[in-house]
Amino acid sequence: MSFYQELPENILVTNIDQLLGWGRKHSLWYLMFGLACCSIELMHTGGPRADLERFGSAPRGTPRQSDLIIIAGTLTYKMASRLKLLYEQMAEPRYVISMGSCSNCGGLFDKAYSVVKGVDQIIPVDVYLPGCPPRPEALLESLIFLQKKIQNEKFLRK
Amino acid sequence: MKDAIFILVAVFAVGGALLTAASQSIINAALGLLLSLISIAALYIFQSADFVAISQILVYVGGVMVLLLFSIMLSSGSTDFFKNNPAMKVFPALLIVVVFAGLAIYALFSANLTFYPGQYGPSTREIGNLFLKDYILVFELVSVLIVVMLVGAGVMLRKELVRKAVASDGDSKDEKENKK
Amino acid sequence: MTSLLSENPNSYLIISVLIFSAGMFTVLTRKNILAIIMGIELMLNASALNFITFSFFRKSTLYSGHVFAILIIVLAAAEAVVALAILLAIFQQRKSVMTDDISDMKG
Amino acid sequence: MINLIYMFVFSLVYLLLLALTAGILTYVERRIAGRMQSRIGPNRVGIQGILQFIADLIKGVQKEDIIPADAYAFLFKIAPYLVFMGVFLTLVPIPFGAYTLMEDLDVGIYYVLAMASYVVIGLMIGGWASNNKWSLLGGMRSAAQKISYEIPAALGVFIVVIMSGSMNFQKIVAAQGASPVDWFVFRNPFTFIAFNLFFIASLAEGNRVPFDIPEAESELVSGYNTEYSGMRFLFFFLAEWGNLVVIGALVTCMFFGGGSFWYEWKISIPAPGRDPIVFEVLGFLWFLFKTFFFVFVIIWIRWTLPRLRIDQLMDICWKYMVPIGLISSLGIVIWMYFIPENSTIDRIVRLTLTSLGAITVLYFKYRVYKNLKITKATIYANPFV
Repeated sequence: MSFYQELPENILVTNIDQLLGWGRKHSLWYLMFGLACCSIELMHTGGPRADLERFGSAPRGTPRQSDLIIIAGTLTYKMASRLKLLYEQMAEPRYVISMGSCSNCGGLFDKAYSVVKGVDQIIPVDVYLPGCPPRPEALLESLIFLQKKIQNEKFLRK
Repeated sequence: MKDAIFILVAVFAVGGALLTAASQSIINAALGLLLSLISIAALYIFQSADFVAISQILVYVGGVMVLLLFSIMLSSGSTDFFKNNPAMKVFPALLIVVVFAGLAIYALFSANLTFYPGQYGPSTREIGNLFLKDYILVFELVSVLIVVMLVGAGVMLRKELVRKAVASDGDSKDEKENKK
Repeated sequence: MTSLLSENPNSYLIISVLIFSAGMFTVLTRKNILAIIMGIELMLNASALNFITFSFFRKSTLYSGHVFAILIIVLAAAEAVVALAILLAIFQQRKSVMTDDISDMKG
Repeated sequence: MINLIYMFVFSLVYLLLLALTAGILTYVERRIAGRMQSRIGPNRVGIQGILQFIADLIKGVQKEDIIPADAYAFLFKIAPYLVFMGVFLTLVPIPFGAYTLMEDLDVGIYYVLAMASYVVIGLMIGGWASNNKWSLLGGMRSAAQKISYEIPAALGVFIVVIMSGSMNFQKIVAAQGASPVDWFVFRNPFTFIAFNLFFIASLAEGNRVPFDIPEAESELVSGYNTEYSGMRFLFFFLAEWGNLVVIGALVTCMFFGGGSFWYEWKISIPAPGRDPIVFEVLGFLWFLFKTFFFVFVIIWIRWTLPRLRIDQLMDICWKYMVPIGLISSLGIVIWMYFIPENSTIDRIVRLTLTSLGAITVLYFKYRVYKNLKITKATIYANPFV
């Protein structure tokens, strides 16, 4: 607790931090977690028009190997426990993009008894992406935002 | 240098065998066997038997060990794996084994065999010649054996046979219950 | 005879005796069929090691030992295949791999 | 002692080169996959994304190393290293040039088969130790598949060994020549069958599509490596792509003349008076070219074919490939007995097969251009769009 706090921001630590951040941000493998109509847009984002793999993101089937979970769609209370389980199974460092109005705040189904009013009630969210559903370009934009955020993270001096 | 490697390999070979003998969990025993088999292959290489060593790895490690692991994984329903044999407790078995080993080593040192320093060289061609000239009958018998083995294993795991056996077993149980 | 351990036949023979004893102990004390098969494999290996050693250090039997070692390997593989097939058939039926539970012949 | 240090350094160099090649291959595969799906593929890191694998590596090192609570920790930890070690050990006898090889084993090709079957143990242990049913299923499927396909691969190897009269890679390469007429693929019909058997079987042994049943994402989560994260997963990853290089190199050695560069120059017998280094380098490059051509073919197959079901996979192996292999290994013996090398029939058969191969390639090119003309698609000659 004390050592890293007392450590000044010297050039070595900063540079290594930048290198590590560079590695993390360019290799965001995402967990496929499509819940509703947003997941169609998520699939499109992986397709030819807006190629998500240009940024080094590849889809993975298992939470252990993925760094990013894109919650695409309406999260119901029944699914919430699964989401939490999957998020807890992911290895650190892990990031979350909440895609679409439904996962941001409940959206269209705000008044429904079965819908979680925002994914951030369950797991921490890094980037909120508005839209119903957001276009693939918007998802790319949010990925770039996330990359900027990761680059500015101070991983070694947490 | 050669000796150091030899001692390491020998320790692995004997240690793996002892692990198999002493371990209380089936997977550890299998691992000990694996270690022992690989080390024995290395001991073959020390004695210039490269073909036999590779055969050992190919057949034992790639075949027999995989089958063993398969069986372990498929039959992992039964948990109490290493119950000891009630007819033979550890101490009498140990006694028998120690007496056997002592006799064997005594025989080894009292036999007064004459040994020559070994010659190193490729062995594949000579083994092939022996198999196709002096030991041709054995070779053919082994091939017959392998065919018998294939057929036997196939018959043994035929689905209808197993299902029939299970079904009859279930019937007998029902009958017993009815009798009660 | 050189002083090197790795060029002394007795060291190989002693290793073989030790491995054989371990295998024999396994076969004697265990109740599990899988463990018994493992013990048999160890014993077969020890004898194959003996064959190789005698073939390497005694000129009169050059390479015949290799042939026998290969035969042992093939026989062991065949034996293991059939034994494990029997074991799996028994396990599917009885849900047990202990020798006690399969002592009766009723199928 | 000096010898030992030399061996250690040499194998370290090999290890680093294998890891580097495997890493670059992951990038290459992603780019090719992108082009085949009319996408682009990773192109943000470095020039055209060439540093992608370094980014993946850095990320993988940082990831938390999860060992599941119910896993068998020791086995879970060592399994990836066992697999990677097995793949690395297969490189030992492969001659990349007349002198560029680790050890000229007398039982070279037999050794490679043994090491390939040794990898199975690592996969099974990894799948079992994860204490996850998908991992266990993946590991078991992988073991069943690899052991089954070992037999057709061994039959293909058997035919080559009969043809060349040795299991030593150098002698196998020397038994062929530099020109396509001398290659074992086009030598006679049975060796051609052997090539197909070996290539298909090694695809299955490398867990590549259409045989990637152990890792089938839509059935099992990710197969035997489901529970692995971070560095340990990277080892599985590297082993898989390292295996690609091994398959390419084996096919090149056994069927496509290895690094024989010039017609008269046979790889293990450099003619006196010639500069060996120039020929060594040229042979090495020629070998690498052939190897990476086959790596490309494997990637190409992966992104164009669908996956088989497990029963179809076993059917292909036991009902078709093993009988064909057995028949052709009998046939090669009869062929070699009745038709001596360099007899008239032998030459005619060789030339016919070689020209058939050439015609196939030309026909393929013709079809591609014809289809391109029909669809009026724009041709991008530059791969880096």
